[in-house]
Amino acid sequence: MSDKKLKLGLYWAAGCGGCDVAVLDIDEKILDVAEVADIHFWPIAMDFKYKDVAAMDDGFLDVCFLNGAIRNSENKEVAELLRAKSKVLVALGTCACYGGVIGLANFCTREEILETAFKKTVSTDNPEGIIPQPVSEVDGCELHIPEVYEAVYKLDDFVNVDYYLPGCPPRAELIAKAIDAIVAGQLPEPGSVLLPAKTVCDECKREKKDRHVDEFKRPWELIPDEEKCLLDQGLVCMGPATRAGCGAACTNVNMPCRGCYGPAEGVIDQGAKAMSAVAVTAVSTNLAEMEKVISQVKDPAGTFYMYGLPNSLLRGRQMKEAK
Amino acid sequence: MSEEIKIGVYVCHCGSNIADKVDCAAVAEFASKLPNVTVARDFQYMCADPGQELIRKDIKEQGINRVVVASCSPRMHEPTFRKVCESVGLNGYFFEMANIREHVSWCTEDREAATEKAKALVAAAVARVPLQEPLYERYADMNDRVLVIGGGIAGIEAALKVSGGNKEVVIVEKEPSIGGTMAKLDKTFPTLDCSACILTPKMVECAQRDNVKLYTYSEVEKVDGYVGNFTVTIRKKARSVDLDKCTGCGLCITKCPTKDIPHEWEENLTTRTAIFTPFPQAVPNKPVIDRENCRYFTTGKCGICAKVCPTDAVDFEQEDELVTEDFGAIIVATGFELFDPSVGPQWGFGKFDNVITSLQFERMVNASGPTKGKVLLKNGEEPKSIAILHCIGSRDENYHEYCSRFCCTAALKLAHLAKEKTNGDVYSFYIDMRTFGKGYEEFYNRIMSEGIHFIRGKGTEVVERKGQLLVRTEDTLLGKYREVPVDMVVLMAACQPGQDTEKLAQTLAIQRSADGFFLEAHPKLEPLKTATDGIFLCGACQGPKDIPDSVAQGAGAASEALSLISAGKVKISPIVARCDEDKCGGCMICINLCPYTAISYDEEKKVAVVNEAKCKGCGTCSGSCPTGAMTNTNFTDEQIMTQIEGVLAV
Amino acid sequence: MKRISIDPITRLEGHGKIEIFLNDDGSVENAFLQIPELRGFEKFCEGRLAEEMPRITPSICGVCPEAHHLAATKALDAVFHVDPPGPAKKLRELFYAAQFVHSHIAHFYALAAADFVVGPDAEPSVRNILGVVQKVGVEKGAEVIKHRSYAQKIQAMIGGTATRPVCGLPGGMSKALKEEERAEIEQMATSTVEFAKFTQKLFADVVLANQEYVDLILSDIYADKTYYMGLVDENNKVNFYDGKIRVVGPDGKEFVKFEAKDYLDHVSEHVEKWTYLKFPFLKNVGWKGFVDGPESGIYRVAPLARLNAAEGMATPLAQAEYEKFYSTLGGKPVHATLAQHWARVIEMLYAAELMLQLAKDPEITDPNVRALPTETPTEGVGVVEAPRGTLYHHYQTDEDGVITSANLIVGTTNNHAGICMSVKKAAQGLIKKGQLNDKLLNMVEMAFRAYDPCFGCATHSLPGQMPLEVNIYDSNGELQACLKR
Amino acid sequence: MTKEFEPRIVGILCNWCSYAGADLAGISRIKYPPNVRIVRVMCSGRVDPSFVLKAFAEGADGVLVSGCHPVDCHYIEGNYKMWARKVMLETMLQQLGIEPERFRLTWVSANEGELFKQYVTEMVDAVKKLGPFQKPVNWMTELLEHERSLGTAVQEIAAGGGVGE
Repeated sequence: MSDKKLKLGLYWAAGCGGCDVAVLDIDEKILDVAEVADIHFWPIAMDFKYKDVAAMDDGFLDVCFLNGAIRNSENKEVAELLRAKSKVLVALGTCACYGGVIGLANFCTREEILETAFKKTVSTDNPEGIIPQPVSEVDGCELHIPEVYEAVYKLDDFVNVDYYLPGCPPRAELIAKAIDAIVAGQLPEPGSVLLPAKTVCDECKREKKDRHVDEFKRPWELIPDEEKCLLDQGLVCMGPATRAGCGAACTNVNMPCRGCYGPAEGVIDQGAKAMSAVAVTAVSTNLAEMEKVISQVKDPAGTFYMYGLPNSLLRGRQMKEAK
Repeated sequence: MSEEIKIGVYVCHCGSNIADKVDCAAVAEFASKLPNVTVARDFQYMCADPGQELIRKDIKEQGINRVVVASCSPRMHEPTFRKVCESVGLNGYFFEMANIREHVSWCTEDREAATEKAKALVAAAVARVPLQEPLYERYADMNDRVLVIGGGIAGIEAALKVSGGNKEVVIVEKEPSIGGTMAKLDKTFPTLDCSACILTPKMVECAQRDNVKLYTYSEVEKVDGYVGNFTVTIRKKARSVDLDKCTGCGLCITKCPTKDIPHEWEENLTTRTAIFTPFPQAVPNKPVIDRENCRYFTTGKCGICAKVCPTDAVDFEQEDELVTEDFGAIIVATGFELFDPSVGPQWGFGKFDNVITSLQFERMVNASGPTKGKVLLKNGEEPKSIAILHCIGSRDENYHEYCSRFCCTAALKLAHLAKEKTNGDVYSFYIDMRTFGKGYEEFYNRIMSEGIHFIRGKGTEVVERKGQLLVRTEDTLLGKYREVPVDMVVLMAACQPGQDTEKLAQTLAIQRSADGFFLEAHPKLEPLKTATDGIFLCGACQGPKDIPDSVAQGAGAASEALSLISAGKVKISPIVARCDEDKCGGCMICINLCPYTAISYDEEKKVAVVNEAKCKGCGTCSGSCPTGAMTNTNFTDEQIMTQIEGVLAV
Repeated sequence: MKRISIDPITRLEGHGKIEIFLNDDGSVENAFLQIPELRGFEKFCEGRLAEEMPRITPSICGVCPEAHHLAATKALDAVFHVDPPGPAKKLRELFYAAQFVHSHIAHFYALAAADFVVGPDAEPSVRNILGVVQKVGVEKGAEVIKHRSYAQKIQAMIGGTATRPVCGLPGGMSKALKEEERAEIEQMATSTVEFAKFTQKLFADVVLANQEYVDLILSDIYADKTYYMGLVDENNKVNFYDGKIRVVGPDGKEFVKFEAKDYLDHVSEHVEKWTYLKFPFLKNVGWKGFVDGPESGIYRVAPLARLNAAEGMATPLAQAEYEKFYSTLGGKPVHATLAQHWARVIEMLYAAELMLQLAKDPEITDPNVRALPTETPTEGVGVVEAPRGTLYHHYQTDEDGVITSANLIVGTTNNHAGICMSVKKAAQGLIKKGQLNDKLLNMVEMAFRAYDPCFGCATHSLPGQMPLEVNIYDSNGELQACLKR
Repeated sequence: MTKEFEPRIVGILCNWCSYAGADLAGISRIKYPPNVRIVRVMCSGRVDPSFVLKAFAEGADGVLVSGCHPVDCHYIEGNYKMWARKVMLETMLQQLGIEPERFRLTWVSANEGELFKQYVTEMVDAVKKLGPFQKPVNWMTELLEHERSLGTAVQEIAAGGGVGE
């Protein structure tokens, strides 16, 4: 490490802000960070401006953490700008890495979303059927709002990402660890996920045993045994197919995993893998019975792709009108 | 791998078989432009010597390190070309085949379309082959001892045959004596020779041969390992009699004060003492103490048997003992049990004194049985009329759908014996008369001439009216409902899987079919094998069988086992599942998926571990591994996905 | 008025923007708050399993995820027709009080305090949290970090994680609180009450003791006479988690009090083509444009509105502050937008007291935290007070409990019209003859900062404390000034 | 020159029954449409649902998975495991806007060459009626614009099929 302090940048694109809150959650450690690094850009906390970023030389920032998915042209442009200004770009959080929950929007078209938000929702009073427009004029004032993209994309659809730190949000300890690794210059090979290669099952203390499900249950349908694996109890759990890192936060409070830390190392389609693992727990030699049991899983695509639809092989619903 | 990939592609004309429909030269030309392809040729017959030589030459001279042959089905010539590669030092799994004969030229009308399809398949093979890894066949050592579970006629036959091949064999029998169900029979159909006369010598031989070891009153507790290397834990139940010291004099039995215990071996038609041998010809012919009923064990007082024993063989302190033995193969011959007709109250079994099972009747007519061979009603009188009801629990949706096979002929035998012993009226109520074996139909004809009344109709109900049993049936020949008054009813109870079948299936990790019997690997071609290598089946544990079939299977299973262990080594296919411990999250999804119990869970490392000797390479674990840790060699996710890309590239 | 060009940087910054247009005199002709994005939760929640809503909707906002989590959970109670056991409700409330502590500390110290503690006309470079820390001392800075962290920890203990809670289920909570957890929470809550008391004192010392600030707060340019909405308990005290929705008029008198399930009888949303954010208004008054007064259906929510809509606080220390609040600011209702900050710190105190009270409640560790639903799911509305205002979740499902339609009205959306008015009014009051300086611009910005606007929630699209810019155009459409945050 | 749409269907077949069944069709000189390109696996139990999605993502117009009849699996019950996945996959595909006719799981034994032909023919006819599998046109356009703006070559991802339909 050179004597010079590291230059850091943080930014979010289309996200919820939870990743920034997670950065704040490193608590007093943020003061340690301040000692070894200068934050040159962090809109949530600092008053640096975009034009300051634009004025930076390419590669000025040593590391930039970018969270949030790409939802419109602005997200994309900021991502491209920061990519150019950063030596190392880290996709922080599941939205940036895999699309995140808002990636569920890829089950719908942009038109469907606008129609629902501005016309169909029950409290909307919109007799003229107005849909917000990119350019409009009000009392002689011309106003602009950006057009949203047709779909939600993950960050590496548009820019080269050096490291991935998924999680919704990534645990503060993981962020702190990543910062430590950066400061110490001990980053792994570019393209790596900055998490252990294991899965949530590895971190979950529940006893796995039966691996056979007679009936799939919904979380509200039973009070699960606190010691036993939730999947064994018939709850669809993504733990087997989800990268470790969260410390099994959800199963610790009796709720099944929904896959927010993304796929296991090297897995191309987390949802398909999870689905395959969950489906076979219902195997029997009675096809009709099996069909009945498996059909109890009502929204497989929404469940298995809850955090990663834009990262799946098909990226979302095909654009043909739903029949 | 840093080595540069050099692919040789060989498009076979197969004479005109392929060339008629596929423009082989065009396919080769197409292939030559694909990434990593160094040479691409088309040739008359790739599988013939000159074709093979072409490949060898390119490997040697051009440094080809991946080979793609586009010709017939890999099910045909994959081994041929693997050998070609190996003959010049290239691993056989650096080879991939594109099936452009069976899947293209022979099934496609249009030449242009066929050529396009052939290109797609070649493109897929070319895309895939760089990802293939070298794989090696391996061998594991083979233990040449054989375990036979069950000492009935099938197990005895199997054990004697293995022993005859000069291999050591161990029989584990849960009862105090070997012999099984056959030992209880009086006569055997269709020859009506005495069952004991043909069985006893075989039982004795088991006891006498040096390379046959008997564990009676014992059960298989645990099975570890895999083909060639099974380690079996056997529980020797406490017999309370030291077999080494006991001479079988029987003094203890005569002195035992507890004499009123229902005698299971005699189908509860009589009673026995607390220390007893099940039957006079038992092997070993040494007693066992029934601790549940023995006064010494229930009250702490008595001990008469110990006092009278001249050799001090009675040992009240004996405990269950666990012994482990190693085997190369296991033969399962656990037989069957009889359906309990009291399950269906309509037959009156357990309700009316003179409704009995076929096996009870069998004991009754046996000269050494409880009635010394006389057919007697409960009141001691001889019945004047006897009804024999077929298909009790068989061919019946409420109980067992299957046909128990031997009961028709057995019923004929019993009808004959009933007639012979009582000279009364004998009625046989049947649905269909299924006498399929050699000489059985002739036996049926013979019995028909003996004055038995055959009524074609299932005996649906047995009732009692004024002390008289009535059998109700719909006589399907007369088309009439009938009630037939009789003194005694014999129920031909179904043959069903023994109670231990499920547990043993788990212990051995073998499957059962829907009817509950053990499942064979293939009903026609592998009737004696199970899906688990090294474990074989014979006799009625696989499905209802009569004595000739059981004996034949016993010999067959012995042959399977001998054939296996004589090879000396177990070959392990290189197409197996492998678990990447770094990636495995220990979710254990795969463990239940494996039909061969080849995957276990390492508690310490918290990962799945594959026993490659048990694995058959189906890849099912891989297909549902949520982390991609479990790979199927030669069929990895990456290889298959690349192949999919390849077939769609054209 | 014509716009000449758009600076490319402006496009990059457009997460939320205020456009101010000046007329020929250089005074404010018009002002707009625009929200550029929407993520479409209402649409893509369709087809999802109802019970996933408390897990999906916290992704609307990472700053107040618990609000969405509980609104969704309460909506599910209604959808599944199940009433959670008492201990489950208390556990939810404890969890939620921690959320308020976290959110209000973050807003007051990191975002708002700078304007008062450092001063509205201070250099932008020190007008931030670091400047605040310098003023109050590093030790107190550490206290701020510590207590925010406590609040996060309590939420994680009950909810699984703080930012993505998963504990809410129709009919209760997924896990009961263990005694050792309770004891730890009690300790943290005790400390938090002290910290909240310190915050009151800080506010009194820095703001209330300075007549200039009090005058600023009460200045007419920061006042909008609107309706106010908030949840109240049976005694009309402020409640964050449950109760009835009470609306008071600009005169401070109760206008209506209704149950969550009846919200559609009282609230509608107006659509403008120049923003993706809708404008809720009181249906029975009607949409009259961006004007205040009793004739206009515009209402406001969040801390000030909650205090105005209620008749007090349910805890003693907060009640005392409440009384002081109204006596200092001239009685109910207070229309002064900048009084939001004071109201917020009073709520912080209330939340801390509530946290302690619940942590000591013997029922809080009762294992009975689940009632299993037995009825066919249908439709339900769940309402809570989010830190930034009343939050409505409304779902309809098919008989399998799959969402067929969803409607969300979130805190900041309720304030959308109010913010537009406040900004325009502040701008009109402050910008004269095209005279612009940093202090004036910051004072315009203060008008919207007071709302702690969370456009993440509002648009179901963007995060809480987002970059927001104010563009001021002259009568030719030339950009005169640009304020960015 | 309007050429008839010729769908490309990926067939994933188990080695012991269906692949052998397809072999038998060839050996018996049974002619069937050339649209199915076969990928061999040892058992239908090996078929990861990702393979099916991968085929669609690469522009396949249909995917046919075939294994042994229920009780005939060479590996005892690999085919039941595929059945389990298939049941869930069908729902997922429907949610992802893929018509049910484009994915099929069939049982074809080694002596059912005719049946293999029948299934292939049925599937080709059904997919022809549907037309090409439509890639997400608008999304791809957005990604393509991005590719162009970078001045890089248009990726195959868009050329895969159906764009512009």
